[in-house]
Amino acid sequence: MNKLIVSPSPHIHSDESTRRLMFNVVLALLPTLVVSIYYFGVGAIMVTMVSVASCVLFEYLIQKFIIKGKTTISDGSAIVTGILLAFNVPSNLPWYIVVIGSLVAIGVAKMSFGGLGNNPFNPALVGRVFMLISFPVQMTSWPLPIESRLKYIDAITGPTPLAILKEGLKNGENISQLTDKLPSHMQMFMGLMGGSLGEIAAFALLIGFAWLLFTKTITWHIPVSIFTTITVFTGILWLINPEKNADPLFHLLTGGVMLGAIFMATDYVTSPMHPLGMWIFGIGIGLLTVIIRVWGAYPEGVSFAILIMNAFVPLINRYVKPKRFGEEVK
Amino acid sequence: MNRIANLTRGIFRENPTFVLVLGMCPTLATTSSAINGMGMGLATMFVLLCSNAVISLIAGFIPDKVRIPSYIVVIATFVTIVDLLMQAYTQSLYEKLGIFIPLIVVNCIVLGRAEAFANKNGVLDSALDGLGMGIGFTLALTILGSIRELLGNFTIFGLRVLPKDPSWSRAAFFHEPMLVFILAPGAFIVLAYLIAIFNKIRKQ
Amino acid sequence: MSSILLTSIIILSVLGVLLAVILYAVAQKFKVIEDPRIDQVEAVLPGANCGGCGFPGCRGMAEALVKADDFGSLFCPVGGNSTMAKAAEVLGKVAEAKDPMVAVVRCSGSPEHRPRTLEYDGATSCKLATMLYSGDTGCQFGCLGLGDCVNACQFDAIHIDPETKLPVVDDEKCTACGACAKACPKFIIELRKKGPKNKRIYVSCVNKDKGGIARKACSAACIGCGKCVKTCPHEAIVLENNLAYIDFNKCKLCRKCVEVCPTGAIHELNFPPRKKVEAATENAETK
Amino acid sequence: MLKTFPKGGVHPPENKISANRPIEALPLPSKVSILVSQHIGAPATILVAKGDKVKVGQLIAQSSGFVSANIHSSVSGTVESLDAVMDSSGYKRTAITITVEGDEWEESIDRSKDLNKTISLSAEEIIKKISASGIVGLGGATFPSHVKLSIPAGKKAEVLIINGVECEPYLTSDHRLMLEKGHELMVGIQILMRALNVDKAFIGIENNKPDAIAHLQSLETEYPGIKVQALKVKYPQGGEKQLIKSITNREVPSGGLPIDIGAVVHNVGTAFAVYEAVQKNKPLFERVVTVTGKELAKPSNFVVRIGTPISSLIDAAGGFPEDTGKVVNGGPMMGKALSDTNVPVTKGTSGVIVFKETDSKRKAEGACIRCAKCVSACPMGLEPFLLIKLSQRMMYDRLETERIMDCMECGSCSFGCPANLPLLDYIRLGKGEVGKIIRARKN
Amino acid sequence: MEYILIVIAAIFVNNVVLSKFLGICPFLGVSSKINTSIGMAGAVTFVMVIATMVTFLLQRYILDPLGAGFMQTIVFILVIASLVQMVEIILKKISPALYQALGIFLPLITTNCAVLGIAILVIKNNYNLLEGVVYAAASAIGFGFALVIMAGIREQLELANIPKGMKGVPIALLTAGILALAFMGFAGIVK
Amino acid sequence: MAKVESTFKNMTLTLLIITLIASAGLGLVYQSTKGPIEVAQLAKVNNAIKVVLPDFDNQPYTEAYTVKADGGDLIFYPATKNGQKVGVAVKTFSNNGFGGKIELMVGFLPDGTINKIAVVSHKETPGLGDKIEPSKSDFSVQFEGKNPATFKLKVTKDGGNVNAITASTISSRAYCDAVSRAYNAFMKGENNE
Ligand SMILES: Cc1cc2nc3c(=O)[nH]c(=O)nc-3n(C[C@H](O)[C@H](O)[C@H](O)COP(=O)(O)O)c2cc1C
Ligand SMILES: Cc1cc2nc3c(=O)[nH]c(=O)nc-3n(C[C@H](O)[C@H](O)[C@H](O)COP(=O)(O)O)c2cc1C
Ligand SMILES: Cc1cc2nc3c(=O)[nH]c(=O)nc-3n(C[C@H](O)[C@H](O)[C@H](O)COP(=O)(O)O)c2cc1C
Ligand SMILES: Cc1cc2nc3c(=O)[nH]c(=O)nc-3n(C[C@H](O)[C@H](O)[C@H](O)CO)c2cc1C
Ligand code: SF4
Ligand code: SF4
Ligand code: SF4
Ligand code: SF4
Ligand code: FES
Repeated sequence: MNKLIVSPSPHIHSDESTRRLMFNVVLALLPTLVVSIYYFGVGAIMVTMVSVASCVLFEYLIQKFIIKGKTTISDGSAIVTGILLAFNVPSNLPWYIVVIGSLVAIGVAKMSFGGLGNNPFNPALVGRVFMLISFPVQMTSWPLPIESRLKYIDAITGPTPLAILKEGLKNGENISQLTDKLPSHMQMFMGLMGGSLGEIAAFALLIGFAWLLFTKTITWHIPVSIFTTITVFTGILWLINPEKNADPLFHLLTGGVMLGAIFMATDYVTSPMHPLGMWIFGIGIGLLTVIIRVWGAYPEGVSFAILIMNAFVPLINRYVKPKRFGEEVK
Repeated sequence: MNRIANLTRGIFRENPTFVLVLGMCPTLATTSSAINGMGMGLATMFVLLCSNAVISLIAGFIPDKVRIPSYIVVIATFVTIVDLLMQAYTQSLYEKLGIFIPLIVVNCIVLGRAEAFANKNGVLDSALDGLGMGIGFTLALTILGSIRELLGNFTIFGLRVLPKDPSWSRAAFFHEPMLVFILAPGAFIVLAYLIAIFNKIRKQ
Repeated sequence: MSSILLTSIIILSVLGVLLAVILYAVAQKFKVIEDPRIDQVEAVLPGANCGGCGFPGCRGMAEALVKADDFGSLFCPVGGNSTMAKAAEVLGKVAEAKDPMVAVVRCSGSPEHRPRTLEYDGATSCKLATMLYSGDTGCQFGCLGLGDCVNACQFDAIHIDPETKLPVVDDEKCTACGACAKACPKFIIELRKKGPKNKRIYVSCVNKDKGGIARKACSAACIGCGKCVKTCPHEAIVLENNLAYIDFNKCKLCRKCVEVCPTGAIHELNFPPRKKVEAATENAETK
Repeated sequence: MLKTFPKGGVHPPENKISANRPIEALPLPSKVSILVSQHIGAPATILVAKGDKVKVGQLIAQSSGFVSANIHSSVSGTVESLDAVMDSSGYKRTAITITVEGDEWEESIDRSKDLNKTISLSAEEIIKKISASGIVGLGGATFPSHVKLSIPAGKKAEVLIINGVECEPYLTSDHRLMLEKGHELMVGIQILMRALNVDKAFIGIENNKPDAIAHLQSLETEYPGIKVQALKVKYPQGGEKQLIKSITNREVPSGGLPIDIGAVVHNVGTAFAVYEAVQKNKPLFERVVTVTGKELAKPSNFVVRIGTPISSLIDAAGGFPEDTGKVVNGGPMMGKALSDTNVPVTKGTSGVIVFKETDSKRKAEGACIRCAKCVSACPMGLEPFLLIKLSQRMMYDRLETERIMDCMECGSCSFGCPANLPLLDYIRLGKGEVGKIIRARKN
Repeated sequence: MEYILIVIAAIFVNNVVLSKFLGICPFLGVSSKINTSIGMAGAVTFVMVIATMVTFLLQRYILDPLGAGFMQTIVFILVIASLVQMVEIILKKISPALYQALGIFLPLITTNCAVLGIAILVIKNNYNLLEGVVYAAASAIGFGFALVIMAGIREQLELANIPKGMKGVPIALLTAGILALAFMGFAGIVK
Repeated sequence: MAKVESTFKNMTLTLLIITLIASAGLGLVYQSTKGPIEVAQLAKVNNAIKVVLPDFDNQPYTEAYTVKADGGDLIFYPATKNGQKVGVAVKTFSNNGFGGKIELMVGFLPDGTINKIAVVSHKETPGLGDKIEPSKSDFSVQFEGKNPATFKLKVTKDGGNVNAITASTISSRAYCDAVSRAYNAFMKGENNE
């Protein structure tokens, strides 16, 4: 017999692992990737590949040569960041901007804070917002789906529904005057509109959501609380003045609400740990998103909303504790 | 005491920005370009130099309890002088630096040096210390400004370092500056890494 | 004098006088409460906040020093005698000089002496391992080698030797703060007199099992045979629970015990090589 | 409807391989080592000397205080030594080693198999009897049972809960006991009810033992006041506090005892031992032990004399497999890994599990990804991810306010952590230190 | 409405710390613990509001009529410095509890350039007294808001494995940078 | 050096002396810079006027007059050469900039044609809206020589003739707003004359 192994209990472990969770997220993102390749073709493939490759490479290089610790790219978190970063940009984004975005996401937002698990802000979103502010022109020229399928850089561009809405309202037009410029709800659900790679097709994102719930990778709290808040808030505005405010479904289906709520607000590292905290987080994101969309300069606010709420997560975690067993309820 | 050390201390070993991490507001706010950073640095240097010298002169005559108010009066006087002079002779820079000129008065470096150095040392040493700190501050601000200007606008001191719009296809080469760097977040981020790098160098 | 000059002078003077009056009132009403000597003494202390003095931090020690009538048991192991002298100077008191101490690891159970019989697979912590078992060798008393002592040391003075898997103390760096001794769940580390020129003799074993059992577990164990006790001319060695212990206050560093120990459990440190032994011993004895 | 506790818990694979193996008596070993400290509390005082002859059931060490327990010989033979032997804690402890000669029982013990349903003793007599018989909790904690039955002044027991949950994977001894000794168990419960002066008792059983539930339910009518409660399969359903919560929906206050809310919990094994002690006059010197493991030739449930070396149990179950890596005393979630296979069976040994080497090693540690799986797994409502970090950084006052002392070391957090962090390892360390601080403060 | 806009602008859109760059030293210095940051936020609010009121009155009724606007800096800073001291005394007398909580922060406020900065900005923006006070209060709240968020993050970072070189000031600055990045999302809500 | 004690007299005296010296010094510097500051401020306006108008030989700022419009002031600086009207520089504003107020100096030729436009002050975002400055981009060039009677002062998105700065429609709109405000006031003045 070999030497006996002695270790503290428990002596068994579930087959859960970080890599497997990340892999589940990648799987959940696949339908969306397929849809965006269908709509955007070459550009989608190009941007996703560059983004994933550079995220993984930067993580490797930084761990190997700057931090000089063990390299952990095999846990797959950089791949998730890479895909999500790509999903947040237009498919005609020049590759060097994608590389800069990856460097910011991995280098600044993740590795500077100590790598996986330590970053207070969502890396992919930091990367995206950095690009959005640095390269406003490139980051807001959206290729048209299908027409731009075979072109990468010189794709034909058009505005996103949210931009059409914002621009129209600013020029004093009403919703009813804008309807023919806007895609129908069904088109939006199927992804037939301008936008980032991963934000357009609600149905594909919802399939991913189902998969994440089924595999227990995430819980429903954050996405549902975001959806609910946005529906209620925009619903109120819509009821007050349907001519100046879009309906809730429009808000749910456009922009990054689905992608953000399902995949980015749920990032473990940067979201609260308890259901109540998750609700506060989700409600915050919902409110901020609508505030920025309706009153802000940007037509879209999900990224900012998530980042801002990321900043609140430590406070939420500090003050919203799970109910301790045997604690007297006051 | 070593005179040279008094002068050089502020430049590297006790650099007010990178080591003491004082006076962060002007450091971040006025460095959206190299020239602004340098202007701010020079203005601060003037105040540091003068107030250090004067305070070391009068320190002996000031009762302890009114030490701080007296120093503040001295410093504020020099700040106002700089303010007026800049208004008169460097209008455009003055407008860019705006509110941060009067705010030199609360820059912790100035009062800090008065407290920590000038009130214990002679005029020459204090002036050298003020000058050194001023140079260190100016250098730091200029470096920060240059980096931000370079990344955010592709220029340094207004001179373009990269061709504006190369004739290659727009996918081929990095030719757009990164706006973030001349905005608020860029200031924080660049300074964060500069301090990290500076610490690393200093430890070696 | 122009009017603007006059106005400015008036404004500022009025303001200045007003402030002076207010500040004077402040100064009168609120006198400094804290003893300024505490700050002065704190400035003298090393500032390691290691707790080696028995107080929560250097400030605690400073307060205690200021309050104390004489320093008696108050001692900063990190700063040593020179620091205590400085503190005494500040306070106008006298500090007694104390013999410098150093941490000593009392286990010789390297893998060659003490083969491993089990494989530990828990978090790297001696304390945790002691909750699980008495050790991964036959010896119930020996070092576990998981380095709680190393983590406890603020001064980077103790390290696990990769060969012997035992901690080694760096005499130069060790300040005798005792943190490692407190951290060791096996009570292996002891603070001993540093000795002249760092010369030390000690029993490098804490095994209290009977001779046969101890020897079976580890070939370098103290088996409690008592030869050293009989050999020691200064009655510095006592045998208790099958384990010999050398009292460093009585030991005259004659090295006689080292030679007679059948298992080599008695260690000598920083002595010149054996050949000059006789002379050295003579010297020590004649002193 | 299945009851359960509301928060936390995990679902480890059950692996109840030995569930269909009837309880067999293990052949007598040639030598037993009976530890004098097999319970929580003071070690018992030895009454015998080297060379003494003893009989089965003879008192050989006496309880040395209120929280302590009598020890009886489990074999007949000669006392060989009173030296320390390695026990399952990994340390050498004093034990009475007896060489077995024949199987001669004390005459007072009723060895018949007849069921005796009439309870003739009063509450005090029962408790005295239980105390004399050396009965301790057989559910794992080995807390002397008479202490739990002696309700402190000012408190009142309202309900007795019998723990037949056996939520630990692999273990089946309680399951088999409930199936095979249903009547004896029910009588034992009635004895406990009388001792506590309560008229309600619940037997909590996890729903993965439908045969046991059905069997005991069929006996319910014969024994009034006892009700079988099926429970959802979820670890640690058998944890005392969780079980009380599941069945009565009351929470034992943090730092409190079950009796604070009127509940007393005993394991089914304990109830059976009580039956034997009170009705058959048989002290506690043997118990049911599950011997199992995926690689074992013959996983079994044995009735084992206390003091038998664990290696002989494994031999009886088919011997050590080739690549044995770890031997665990108890369940896989809370049991102790043995550092020596010859440690003796004690009153607390409910099972022995043999793991092959590849199943014994922990997986490589990663970084905490803050997935909150540990938080949702913790039945005590703690935040293990935080506790491990605070413990590693020795921030003990934070640990105390984060209620580390509430942790019952169930291991649910470590079990599910995708980063394989040794959460419970560091929580134990932190608990140790915080406990020290709290004790120091009290003094 | 006017006032609400001033408040929103000062707290979110043009946050003193994150977009105006005022009060960075205490923002970096006093943000490592949530509790102390709350104390500091309280103290700053208190002083900022009073200082703005006093300096506003001084400017409008003494300096401006006398044509001595150029003495703004020196007069303001003197007033603020002595005000801080006065607050300290009065607090000590009236509410020792509050003094306990805020006391240690008061001296830090003198060199907090947000206080002087806001006082000057109120004059620059041509606010009336009420607007000025609301603006000062909102700015102070904005300062406290940023401070508390930052403290929350830094308390969490204390438990993280920050690479050696980034520990301390760099990581705090980087966090502030990303926070500023996030806050740019509020751009345009109020001019 | 023996420290001066903190007695009431000493404290008051010290502060008094220091403030006296400081204020005297300040007053002096103020007096001596007062002139240069005014000159510098005037020079700024003058330069702007010079930039936006063709050659002139009068002192437009001495003849400046104010016209109220949309709750703000438009300042007119008529310029003449040899007594001949060569144009008017109008300091105009818009409150719709991204960062708030934008102030421009628009030079009109007597027929209303825009000669040149200079930026007096703005708070637009560096790198985006600040491209309205002639030194930062050619945005303002497109106005030169255009007569708003035919050149529609609106960005193309709103159906006008002005090519907006990319990603800075707001600033561009505000710019147009300010220019048309100046133009309207200018035309009103011309028509009244
Ligand atoms: C120190 C200590 C004191 C206890 N005191 C009592 C008691 O007074 N009354 C009681 O009914 N149970 C008492 N218990 C028993 C516990 O309630 C519990 O049943 C026992 O620890 C076994 O539970 P476990 O296996 O879940 O750990 C005590 C336990 C411990 C550890
Ligand atoms: C996490 C955990 C799980 C437990 N699981 C069981 C179990 O499945 N069955 C059981 O009888 N006792 C279990 N126990 C022990 C019980 O808490 C309790 O000590 C026991 O039921 C009391 O009965 P006893 O004194 O008769 O042993 C468990 C304890 C803990 C802490
Ligand atoms: C921080 C920030 C600063 C901005 N600065 C300006 C600006 O100075 N001028 C401007 O017109 N737009 C600015 N914008 C962009 C507007 O919000 C808006 O997106 C744009 O004017 C309308 O888009 P378009 O010009 O591409 O149609 C800024 C946006 C942000 C987030
Ligand atoms: C459910 C889930 C969502 C994730 N979302 C993101 C994300 O939005 N952005 C990102 O950079 N990484 C995401 N990751 C990957 C990983 O958690 C992230 O890189 C960490 O923040 C790095 O510390 C996600 C991972 C999981 C399991
Ligand atoms: S080795 Fe031990 S006694 Fe010596 S300094 Fe380190 S912790 Fe202190
Ligand atoms: S000496 Fe003690 S603390 Fe150090 S490694 Fe050995 S057992 Fe652990
Ligand atoms: S389960 Fe593990 S990885 Fe997840 S939060 Fe807890 S400790 Fe972190
Ligand atoms: S071991 Fe402790 S912390 Fe972990 S789940 Fe169980 S009770 Fe909670
Ligand atoms: S410079 Fe602004 S607070 Fe220090």
